Amino acid sequence: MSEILQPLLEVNHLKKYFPIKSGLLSRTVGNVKAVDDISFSIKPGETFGLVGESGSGKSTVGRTILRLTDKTDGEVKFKGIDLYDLSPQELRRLRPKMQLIFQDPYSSLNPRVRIGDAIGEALLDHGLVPQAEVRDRVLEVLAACGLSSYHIDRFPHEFSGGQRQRVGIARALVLNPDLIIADEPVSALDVSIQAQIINLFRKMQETRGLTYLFISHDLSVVEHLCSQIGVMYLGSMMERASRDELFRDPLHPYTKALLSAVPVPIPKLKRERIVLSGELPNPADPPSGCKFHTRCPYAVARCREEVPLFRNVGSDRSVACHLV
Amino acid sequence: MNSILDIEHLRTHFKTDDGTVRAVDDVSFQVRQGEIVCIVGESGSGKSITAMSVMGLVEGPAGRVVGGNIRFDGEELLKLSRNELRTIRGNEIAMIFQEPMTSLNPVLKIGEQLMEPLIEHRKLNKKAARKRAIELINEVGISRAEQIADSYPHELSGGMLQRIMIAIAISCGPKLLIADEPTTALDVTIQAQILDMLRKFKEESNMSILLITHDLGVVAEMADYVVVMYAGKVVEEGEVVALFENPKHPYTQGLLKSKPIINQRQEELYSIPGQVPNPLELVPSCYFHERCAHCMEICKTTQPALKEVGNQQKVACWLYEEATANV
Amino acid sequence: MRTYISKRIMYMIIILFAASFLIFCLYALTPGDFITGNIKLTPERKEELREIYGLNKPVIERYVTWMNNAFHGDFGYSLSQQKPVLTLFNQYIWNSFLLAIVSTFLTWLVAVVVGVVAAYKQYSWFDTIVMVALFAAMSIPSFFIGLLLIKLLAVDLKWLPPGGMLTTGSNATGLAYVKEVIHHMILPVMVMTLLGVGSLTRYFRSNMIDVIKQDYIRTARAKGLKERKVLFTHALRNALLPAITLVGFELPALFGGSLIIEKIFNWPGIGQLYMQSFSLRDYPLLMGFTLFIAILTVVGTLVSDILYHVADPRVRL
Amino acid sequence: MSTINGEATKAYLSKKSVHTSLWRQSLRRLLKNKLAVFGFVVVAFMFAACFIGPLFSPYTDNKINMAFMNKPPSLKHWLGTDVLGRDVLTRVLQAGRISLTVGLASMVLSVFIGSLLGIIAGYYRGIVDQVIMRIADLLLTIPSLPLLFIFGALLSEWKVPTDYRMYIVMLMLSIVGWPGLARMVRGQMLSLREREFMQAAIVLGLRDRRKLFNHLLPNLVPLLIVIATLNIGGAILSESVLSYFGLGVMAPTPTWGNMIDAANNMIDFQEHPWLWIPPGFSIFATVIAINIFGDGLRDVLDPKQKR
Repeated sequence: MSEILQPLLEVNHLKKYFPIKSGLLSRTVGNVKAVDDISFSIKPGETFGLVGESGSGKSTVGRTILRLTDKTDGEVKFKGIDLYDLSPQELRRLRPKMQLIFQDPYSSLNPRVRIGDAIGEALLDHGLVPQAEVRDRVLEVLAACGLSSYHIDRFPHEFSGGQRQRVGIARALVLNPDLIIADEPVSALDVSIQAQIINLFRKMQETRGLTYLFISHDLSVVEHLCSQIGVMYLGSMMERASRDELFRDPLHPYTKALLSAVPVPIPKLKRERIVLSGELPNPADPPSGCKFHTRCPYAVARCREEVPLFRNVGSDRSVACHLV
Repeated sequence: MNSILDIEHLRTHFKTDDGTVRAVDDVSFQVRQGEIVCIVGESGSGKSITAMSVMGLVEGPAGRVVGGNIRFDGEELLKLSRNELRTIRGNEIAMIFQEPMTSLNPVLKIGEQLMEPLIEHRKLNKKAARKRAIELINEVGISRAEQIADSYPHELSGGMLQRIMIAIAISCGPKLLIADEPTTALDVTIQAQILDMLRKFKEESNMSILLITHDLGVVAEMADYVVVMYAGKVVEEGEVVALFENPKHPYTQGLLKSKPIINQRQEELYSIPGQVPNPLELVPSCYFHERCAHCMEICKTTQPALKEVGNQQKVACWLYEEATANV
Repeated sequence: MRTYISKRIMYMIIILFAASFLIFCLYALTPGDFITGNIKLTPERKEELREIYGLNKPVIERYVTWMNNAFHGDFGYSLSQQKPVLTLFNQYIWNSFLLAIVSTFLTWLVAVVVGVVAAYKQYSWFDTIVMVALFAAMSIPSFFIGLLLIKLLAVDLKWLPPGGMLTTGSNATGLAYVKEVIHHMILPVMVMTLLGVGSLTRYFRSNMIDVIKQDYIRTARAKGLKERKVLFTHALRNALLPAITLVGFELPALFGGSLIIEKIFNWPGIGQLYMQSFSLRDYPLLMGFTLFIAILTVVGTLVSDILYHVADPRVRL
Repeated sequence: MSTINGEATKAYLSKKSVHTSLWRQSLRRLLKNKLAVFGFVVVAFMFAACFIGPLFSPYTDNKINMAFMNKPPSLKHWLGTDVLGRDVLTRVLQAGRISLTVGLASMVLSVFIGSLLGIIAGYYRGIVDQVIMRIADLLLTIPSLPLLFIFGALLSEWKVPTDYRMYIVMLMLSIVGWPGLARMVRGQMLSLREREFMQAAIVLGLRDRRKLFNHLLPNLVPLLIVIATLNIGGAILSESVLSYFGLGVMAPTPTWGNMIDAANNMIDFQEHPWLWIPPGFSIFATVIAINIFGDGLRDVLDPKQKR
């Protein structure tokens, strides 16, 4: 039982700063704090949704976890192993267990590689199955992702956007990963195709017991798929809660505003709307105190001066706000 | 209410290496004064091309309006000379676009770009135009207007740029504003601001808005009247409440059901199977029939016409043809 | 911005040092020297002269001496002409410069106008003809077109002088002098323009085609602006921007090409001087010219970078 | 659900033509470009004429025939004869062999050096990249004509046999040509590395060798093909300049460039234009055809690259 409680992914105080360089010797004169002290953990079989607007740093979190960019500070533990302690070779061997699904199904597939090869090549490189069986495995996963066997020899440009996203999912799934990080996987797709892909994500989780880190700006999609949700703003986590709690009773003013801003396809539905004023501040020069205070309708003097702690409220939820 | 824009049997075709794409295929609808009409559709449905056809900005020589009528304020736009059309564009019909970041000229200052239509259509001199430009920047809710007028587009955020685009669009007091996915590239919190602003300007000046979007949430929030397009054709249209509460066309029904809604969680989303047909391979049929759960034999061979089914709602579907025939 | 420039200048100086050393060594490698070619001298006298000019010292030592002098503004002494290199440069370079400036101006003028019109009428007959003509201009060997034009226009038709800057024995002054020079300039300028115009026009055309497709051009049209305004205020400015970087590369290329043109048209410029000095192995002059072009190249690159940053409000350092 | 999906998808795709690689697609589009096809035909014709043509000429022995000195074009000698009574047409074709060979070979060599160094610099980055690119910068700073002149003078000094000069000229041209190429290839490599499918390759944990050979290089090849094609034209032009100035391939080995050298003689220049105009036009025709074809290639293979 204790093994089940052990988180699959643990992110502790993760920081990723992009330096702003200047001067003769390229001295660092400042930082864009894309990810600024983020902590969360994901249990096996869970879907963690990371929500935020553009510039919130949510995608950088995903990339830093996978070591696609280097961290600045903090730790990332996958099954208890600190990924940043691994040598490049060890990391490479571990990679099949953590896969990424990209936002843009067009640019994430090499235009000159056949679909079958794109899906099967990692199997070969990791020696996961004998060469003779690779094709069978690819066919299997294609079928599972709603593609047909004759697709195997086609090139990416012969597919529509939705189909390419299926290929991207198949490419990750064939490796039998434990964790899948999905970075805005449906936002480039048309509405009718979005639903297909969302259902596919769900089905795969049910049949394969996958764990997802689902990064998205679309709260309705996140609500549909995720059991735990973290809300980011300017590199910081503002609120983390279970889905039911977050949508029933959002605590952070930013979460409230975000929720009320999503247009709902029910005409003449009168909702209490919180329309935020102003723009997203410059991430290279974030506001003092609480980063949200410049746009917060409830801000008080304290918010301008003191950074609110990201603290526990209730059994399994945290929020960073002085007013909660 | 009298109609300000009246589109009848509009057909716009694009010639490609592999054949002709009928991007807009016999589309008719009206926009009445002071009304917000939304065209909803997925990519490739022809919704943007419809708007570009109205503006006379379909990119030639590949693309061309090949038939139909576009009457604006009683005047037939397709019969106007290029120069006559130009005097209407930006003046009586204005347009804003999806990507504010790329829609403004990167090497010209915001102020200059705002002044241009004022000088062109309102015949203001430079000084007066600048004064008006600064007023406009203030009107779209941006402070420090003088400073903004002297900055370049890259110095502003997407949300600000879209406000500037709106300022340019309303500068000559248009009767019709065409907004092509104006908030798709923006964050939700900014989207709410922009939509509010559009609504505000509409109320103040009694202009009409033709809003093109793929987001049903935006439609529900903004529209008075909705036109649903699929593969270059109008499949359904009607008053917004009627259409959302009682969608007739299987495509509209599917679209509404497949969109996840906040605080209305379902176990599995409904999804329309398959994908949009290849526009080069369309044969006379209901273009939706391959994806339709109610597909009948007639759907595969004959195109249904748009017919009124009561309560100002129109639908192009054989299911209702039969129903009315049987009654 | 300032730190960026100072960084670039430092790198530029390092590259120039390395280049000057390399060039020096290469000329040192070149067989023979000015004295070898002079058959009137006895072997003893030759050795003596080599001693005087320091030609028998090791390369490194000669380089250091040369560099040291160069720092003091002394780029050596032409052995064949018995004048300081700088004096000779001053005497010849303006003639080359004249050709370079006039042909650059013409090249840009033709390129912008033709490029814009061709782009606006993309795929039209005009565009196709222009494209083929441009390919032709890019594919002619410079010396051959020079010879062909001399043969046709100067020798056969006698419309223009076949070469030189002034008619032999002419002592025209004032306006007559200017007229004579212009008359002589026509052919070389024609060839130089022809050689440069192909790639530049194609560059403009493709830039314009790209720009015309941009969203902001659609916006400009949606505003109801006149097509002329759309093209010249909105499109051309954006199409010119990347071309500004070419300004910096233009001069070194033109001076480099002057070797051939000036030789063919017998134009008393610096390229012609180089060609004479090369057969005489007059190293100080050769070295001076080569380094001059190297400096032009490096400075040109820097200038074009800076111009780009100045002209484009988006690029900030 | 998924079965319905699969069926619909199948119905949609089965109507499409047989799946094609990007290569085949490019070829199809290239064949539609009439100008490019014309360019290719001309290039092919020039190659065929120069390499096969002389076999049909009765004058290949280059026998000196004093009876037929400097004769203008006639039915017997289509392009006339030169000062030694040799048939100019045959000479032009024989010269073409050398010029085309030099152009082709120096292209192969400089594209090989340039792309190899560019790939190494772009793939490994760091110190290797720095060293290679600084050398390239340095070479780009030195003007190429004086450099070629010095090399030419060295060749004469070392008394390189005329037969071998041709090979050395190829080498010279590639030394001058590689830095620009290396820079371009490196730039392309760097931008390819940033492409999302390369990020995907990292996440999949692919081996370096597969990343390089299966992902990066196949995407680089189109650019290389375009560069290589356009480069042949450039190399032919450079060779002709060198040979014209007597620093490249020298008589008695004929090339188009050194045949135009006849124009240096005032009498030949004015009175016997058939000696130097045909080789000049041969260069022109070949290079323009290569450029037009290369441009067509670029349109289909590398649409983003311009100039």
